[in-house]
Amino acid sequence: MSLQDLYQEIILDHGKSPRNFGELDPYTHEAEGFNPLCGDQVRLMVRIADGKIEDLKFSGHGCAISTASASMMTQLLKGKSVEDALKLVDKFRKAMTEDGDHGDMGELGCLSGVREFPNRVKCATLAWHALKSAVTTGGKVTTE
Amino acid sequence: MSLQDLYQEIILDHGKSPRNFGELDPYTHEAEGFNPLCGDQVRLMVRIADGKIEDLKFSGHGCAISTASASMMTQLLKGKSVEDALKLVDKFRKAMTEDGDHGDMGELGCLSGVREFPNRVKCATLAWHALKSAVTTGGKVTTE
Amino acid sequence: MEPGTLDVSSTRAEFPALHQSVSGVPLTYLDNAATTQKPQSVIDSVDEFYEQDNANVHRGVHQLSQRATKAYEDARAALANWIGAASDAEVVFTKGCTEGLNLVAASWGGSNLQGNDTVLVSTMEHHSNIVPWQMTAERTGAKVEPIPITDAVELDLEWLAARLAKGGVKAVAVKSVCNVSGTVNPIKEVARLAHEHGALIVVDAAQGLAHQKVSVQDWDADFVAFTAHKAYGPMGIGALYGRKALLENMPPYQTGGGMVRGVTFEKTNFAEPPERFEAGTPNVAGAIGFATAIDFLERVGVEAMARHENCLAKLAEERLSEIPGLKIHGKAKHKAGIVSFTMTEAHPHDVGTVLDQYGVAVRTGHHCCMPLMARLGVPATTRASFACYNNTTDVENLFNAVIKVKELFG
Amino acid sequence: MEPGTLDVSSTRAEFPALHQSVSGVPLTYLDNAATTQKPQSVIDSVDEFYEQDNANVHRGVHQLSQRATKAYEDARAALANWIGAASDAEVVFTKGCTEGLNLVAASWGGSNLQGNDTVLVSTMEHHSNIVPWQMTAERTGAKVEPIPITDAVELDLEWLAARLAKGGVKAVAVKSVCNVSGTVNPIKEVARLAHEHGALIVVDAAQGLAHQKVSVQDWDADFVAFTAHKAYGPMGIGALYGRKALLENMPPYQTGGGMVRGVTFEKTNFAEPPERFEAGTPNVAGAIGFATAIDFLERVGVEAMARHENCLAKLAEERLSEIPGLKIHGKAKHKAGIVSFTMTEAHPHDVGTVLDQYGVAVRTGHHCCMPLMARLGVPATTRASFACYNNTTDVENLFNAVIKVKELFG
Ligand SMILES: Cc1ncc(COP(=O)(O)O)c(C=O)c1O
Ligand SMILES: Cc1ncc(COP(=O)(O)O)c(C=O)c1O
Repeated sequence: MSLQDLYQEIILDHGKSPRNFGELDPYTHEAEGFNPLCGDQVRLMVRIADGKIEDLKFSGHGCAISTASASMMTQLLKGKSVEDALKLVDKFRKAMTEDGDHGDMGELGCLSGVREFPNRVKCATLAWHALKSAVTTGGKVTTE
Repeated sequence: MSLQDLYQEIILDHGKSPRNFGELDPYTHEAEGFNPLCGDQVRLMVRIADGKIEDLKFSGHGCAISTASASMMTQLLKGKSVEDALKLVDKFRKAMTEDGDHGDMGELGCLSGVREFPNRVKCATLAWHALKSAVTTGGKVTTE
Repeated sequence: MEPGTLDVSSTRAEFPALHQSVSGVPLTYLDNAATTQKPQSVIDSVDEFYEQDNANVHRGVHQLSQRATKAYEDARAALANWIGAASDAEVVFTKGCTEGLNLVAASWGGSNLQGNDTVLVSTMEHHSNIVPWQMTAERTGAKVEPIPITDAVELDLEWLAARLAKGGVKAVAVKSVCNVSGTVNPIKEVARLAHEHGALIVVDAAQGLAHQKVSVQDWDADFVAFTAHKAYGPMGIGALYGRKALLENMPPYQTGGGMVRGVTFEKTNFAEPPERFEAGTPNVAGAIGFATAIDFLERVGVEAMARHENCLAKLAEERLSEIPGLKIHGKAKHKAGIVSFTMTEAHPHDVGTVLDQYGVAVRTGHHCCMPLMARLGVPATTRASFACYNNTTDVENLFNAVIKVKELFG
Repeated sequence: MEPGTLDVSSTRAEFPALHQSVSGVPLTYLDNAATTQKPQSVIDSVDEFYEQDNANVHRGVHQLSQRATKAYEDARAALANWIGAASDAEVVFTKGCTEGLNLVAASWGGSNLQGNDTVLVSTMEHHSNIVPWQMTAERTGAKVEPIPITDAVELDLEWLAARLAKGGVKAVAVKSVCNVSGTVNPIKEVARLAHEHGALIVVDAAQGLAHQKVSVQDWDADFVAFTAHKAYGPMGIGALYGRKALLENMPPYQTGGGMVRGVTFEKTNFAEPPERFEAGTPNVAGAIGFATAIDFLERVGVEAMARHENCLAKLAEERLSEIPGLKIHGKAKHKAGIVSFTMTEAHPHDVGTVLDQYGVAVRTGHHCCMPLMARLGVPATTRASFACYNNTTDVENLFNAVIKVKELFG
């Protein structure tokens, strides 16, 4: 496993210039994700209407992996139904933690290198956990 | 070091048939000695008049070494001045714990084998500590 | 042929410390209830950790730390699996059984007991399952009440059932195997009784781990404390099993690194179990050694070990009973391989010294069970306790040395 | 020639774990503040105990137990001597620094603090010297107040003196060496200030043991907590120094076997220190390994080690400072061999991952010092910490790997 596989160009790009970064106003759901071991912190704000994610943004600070993952997630989920979004969360979590073929992950496929760095998996999934928490419980979530 | 050196005939004799064993009435000073690690327990009662140990007895239960040592001590100290008794306590304690020649210890010499069994030293000195405590503080003493 | 179904001589060969002479004769090690010897595999696993993977855990980013973290969590999983826990998160590493029981008494007891509550503690308990409850009682106002035992050193279950029915009991503290009498207590039955009346059961399995196949779920126990060094593992490591729903609602015990989510001078948030209860750098090497000891229990077969040890203990009881004036303490129906006795002629301390001169290592004293000593009416006993590597020669050596005591003091 | 006066290559040869490759390159181990590697002598001393003398202590009557007891007490004496304690009884074995600090906060704090009292805790403290005080404060009503630090990560002594003069302070909690910034705190001066105003000083010497010659009497410290694994010793063992007059008047912390005089269901009496604070079977093997680590510190010379480590840290700071956008945190006048930094381009977690791929093991994160991170205005840092076996090649490997980070993220 090489660093180039982990830090693919697209990850570095999203890490440096995250999309949908900032405060969302107004929003209907929010959650915070915190990884106490590396200090990664993400605040996720989501506006849901008619069971659909109209818009979502995130703020906070984190490593390249967690920032890129959050950034790509927001791009991917904007406009999706909550139901589809939750399915994608599960699919992504599985792709990060379980071996085997996880089908076409689109742009997210560039995060597949993370699986080879087990202690970075929490970084990649932090925003996704937060999203799930936001739309299901609307609460705070910590991933450790 | 052999068992025969530790358990000399005279020790076994005192251990089985301790002298001055029982309750003293009246007494002026008392102390209890307790070795929590083996359960040895000795109660020492002393009658002092004019700075002299008129009589002393002990009760309780203990191993052969602690019983014999207490028994011999009572025989030896009866009639002695408190001052001389305390000197003897120190001399005995030294003889039990420090190497070298400790001069003529009389009958007590038969306890010299204890020095080779370091974890039995507390047994041999239990009653002596109690005596010192009885005549100096009049209190309870635990040797561990 | 040795009793039981173990290959004792090959098992024995795994233990370097057994192959030595003391006082000019081969060692007969019968102080296993105090601590067992360690097989080479346990010693080696600790070495290998220090020589190859040594690092602090807590998900450090570098490879040694990743290996150490994995080894530590694998050890937790191995232990959870061996004791039949429902999840790894129910296993908290401690420094030993004593710490586990202190944790329960302080954290669960401190936050769940009040002035009208009672904790029932069996009269045969080890000080480590008595004094922590007394400390918590002092802090909370709760009461600690002894569960009486029979002359055979068995729990008085009728009394227990009646007392539980009277109400007010919040916990029942018992050992699974008695370190003095060898009694194997009916934990499942005690748990059933306790639960029937809304009380928890706190099990001291310090002796249980090496002498019985523990299943916390089969027992239906709420807390179970273990220590590695009495089951072929290293010193300085143990574990506490706690039912998930209980652990989740308990405040932390010790605090510091590794068990927090966030710390400010205003407010500190704690992690989930098991981390919540593991403050500071864990004893990773110890946990690895513990897991290797579990491997050993599994490989040799703890049930075969128990059968073998029981045979030896029975044999020892038979032989020793031939000696006039010698009394065996503890005649429970279910016993593990532990034999305690007293002699009219000689105090246990003297017995121990004589036995030692014949190379026979036993423990003498109150075995940290003073209330049990008081109940038995003795200040101390001499205790021979058997492990998987002991054999009939050890029993004969014990018998012959006790005969020497008889000769010397008789 | 290496900086300092150590024979680094021969010292290095004593550490088996250093001689391995990770990610296909030789290991550069710079995570020593998390845990140091262990010299062969420490590993061997633990093995020898298990292979020859393994037994429980507490003055068992047989020879193995006598040997184990002696080895354990000899280890206590060696440590007492090394740290300059007035008596062996002032040294309590613990499982680590965290436990020692918990013991002080719970036992001394729990019985000496009240509603109007304040404990001053420095802003640079490790969670293990913060959270236990918060817990005690919660129980007693006392307050925990942070001691501010300067931008250079030094104690604000003026503030401290002024705050002490205001009154109400019962204890001052500080670390002797900071595990993030390397700051060496003026313990003697803090002790003098504290004592002048009737407060005690509680020192966290987790990092101190390996990086400075500790003398508790010269410091005039009241409590000092140590951990073996950060000073070449095994995991799962540490020690708490406590002034005799203080320990003697403190209630026990954990309870169980070995720390009592007498137990009945009515009343329990406790032993004198240090036994009073050592409940349960002690980690004898750990204590022996700890003493062997002390031997190592003495043999190699802890002051020479400190000089050597400081040279390496200075060199590392110089080299790293050449890199634009890299910031070193902690510019104290007196520093030990620890360097923390952040980079504008890359988060510490990414830095750590890249460094690991070049075989360089560092720690990234908050280092259990979240209040210090908040003070520095960073969520985390990357920390390189040096030990006696590190050399200038290690510094170069670190530098080159950081350059790779720069290249990848710059
Ligand atoms: C300054 C400081 N204090 C306390 C500790 C805690 O030590 P331990 O985890 O060994 O209990 C550490 C290390 O983690 C430390 O660096
Ligand atoms: C029945 C029982 N409980 C508890 C303990 C305490 O275990 P540890 O000393 O390992 O904490 C022991 C052993 O000493 C024991 O035999």
